[in-house]
Amino acid sequence: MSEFLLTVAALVVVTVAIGLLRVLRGPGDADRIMAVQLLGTGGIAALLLAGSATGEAGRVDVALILALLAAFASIAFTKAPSG
Amino acid sequence: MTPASLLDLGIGAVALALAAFAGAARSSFAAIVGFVALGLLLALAWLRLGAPDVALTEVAIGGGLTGLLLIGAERRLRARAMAEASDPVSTRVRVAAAVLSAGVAAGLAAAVLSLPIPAPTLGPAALRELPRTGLDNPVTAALIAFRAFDTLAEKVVLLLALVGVWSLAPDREWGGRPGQRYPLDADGVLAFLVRLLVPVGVVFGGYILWVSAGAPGGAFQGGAILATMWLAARMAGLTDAPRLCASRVRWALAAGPLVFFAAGLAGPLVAGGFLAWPVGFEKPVIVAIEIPLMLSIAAVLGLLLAGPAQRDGAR
Amino acid sequence: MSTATLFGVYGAVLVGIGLYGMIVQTELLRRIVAFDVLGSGIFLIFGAVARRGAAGGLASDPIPQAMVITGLVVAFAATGVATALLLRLSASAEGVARRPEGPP
Amino acid sequence: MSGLLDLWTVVAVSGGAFFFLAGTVGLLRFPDVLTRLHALTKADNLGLGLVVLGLLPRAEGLQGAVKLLSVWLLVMLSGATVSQLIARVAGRESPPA
Repeated sequence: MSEFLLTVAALVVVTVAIGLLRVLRGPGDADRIMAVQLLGTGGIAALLLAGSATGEAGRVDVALILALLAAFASIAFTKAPSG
Repeated sequence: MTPASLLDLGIGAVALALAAFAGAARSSFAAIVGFVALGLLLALAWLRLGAPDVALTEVAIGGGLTGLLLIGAERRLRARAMAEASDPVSTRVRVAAAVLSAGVAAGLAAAVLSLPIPAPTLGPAALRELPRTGLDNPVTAALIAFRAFDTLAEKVVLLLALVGVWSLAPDREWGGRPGQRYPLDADGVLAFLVRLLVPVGVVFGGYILWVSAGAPGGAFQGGAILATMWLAARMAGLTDAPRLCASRVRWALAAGPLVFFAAGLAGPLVAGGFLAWPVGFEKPVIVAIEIPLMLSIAAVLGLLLAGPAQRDGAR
Repeated sequence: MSTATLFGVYGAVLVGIGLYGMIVQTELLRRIVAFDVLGSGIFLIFGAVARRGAAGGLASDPIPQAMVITGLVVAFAATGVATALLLRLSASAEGVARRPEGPP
Repeated sequence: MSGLLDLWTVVAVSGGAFFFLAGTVGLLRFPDVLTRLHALTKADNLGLGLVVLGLLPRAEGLQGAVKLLSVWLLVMLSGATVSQLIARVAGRESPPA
């Protein structure tokens, strides 16, 4: 079971990382922010999956902080271009 | 190949790609996006390395607060539309830099590969002394008891950094408010989210400190969360930064280090050494120190993020 | 290769990437970003050392972990000072640019 | 019983991974900002949601389960808001005709 969860975690990380090609291509800042938002959510999923597989303490707390702060990172990005 | 090593390889490959992207991206906005994403990958790496405390700090400070700081700077630079274009580096310098960097990286990698076996460790020593601190999390014990002097000095470093930032204010603005005044979010979407999330964040910051006795967490991570919540409330226009000459600002900054230092000075009287905690009362003393410490850390981090005074100066 | 060694080598490469960026970037903000990448690499090497020191039921040696936590906070403070300096620099450059025949 | 729960975990987690894949493909292949935003929100809400639901049987007690669910709740809440803000940025960059 834990092998399965770790494999899925790796797949999710690589998948959303490929989504970061949007950061390269743009064209606008909106697209770049979307790619980061996707990476944030995918990162949360990978954290939960890998943590559940190996049973590390505090992994859900890391995911919670990430869920809380990723939102504000995206907000800061959306505020950024307007000056 | 096992799934675990597949995950490690995936995390590492993506992290390196992001670091290269942060260096090679055309706009600095994209570079900062890459850096923030790198922070996320590093948090995953820290979990894989069995260090959830560091993963929390990386998420909250390494990627989170640093990303917010860089994004704020980029926005202001862009608003000024200053082309600070200096001449691009010549090819010769690029080649030399590449050779140098590759050499340094190869040297470090060789050092990592030739680390002594068995690895030296302070783990057993930390575990042996752990019961005497009344804590269950050895990382918290290292920060607040075993190496308390480092942590105290670090608080002072943070304050010095803040003094450095503040002293960059123009004379006429000294003691005024830092950063820009954000207008109240017109459509209310952001204000709504902030009203909803800030209480959650405050509770969670306190929780992260409280559980740090036995689980991953601590004053730094909690303080970073509180600082982010303050920034969020300012960005939504719900509150404004205080004047930096206000005495409540100064006390908020100094309270944590002062309590820490006072407790340390009491050490020789009650426990036989500077920064030694009295036997039997370690845990209450540590909690009593960590709560003001977290509030001061939140104030320092939040004000570092806000920058020097730039309006409503005293003169 | 163990997890610890693998991430240690990744850390070494991150240091290389950051160092290269610090030398060849011309925009100052980009140099700050490169500096932070370099720092992340060093912390990751510390993480490898900590992981190798796993003993007595601990997943990782707590002392290097505590040092990295301290280091992350100090790196943030350094970045704060650096960006404040950069913004002040660009503000005064702008002031000079506005007054073409200003003081010498 | 545990076999059934394991099956549930496998099915739900796989479904979540599928939505992440779909969201990424959409983000890369869809022609304009708003359709890409549409793809992203599916990955955010459904992808993570299914992962969380799949991991619920493996949570450490009630507290762990509540924490898992609140991660999802937080992401849904902020995702809804952030997609509004992103759409606003997109509107600024290329105002709708």
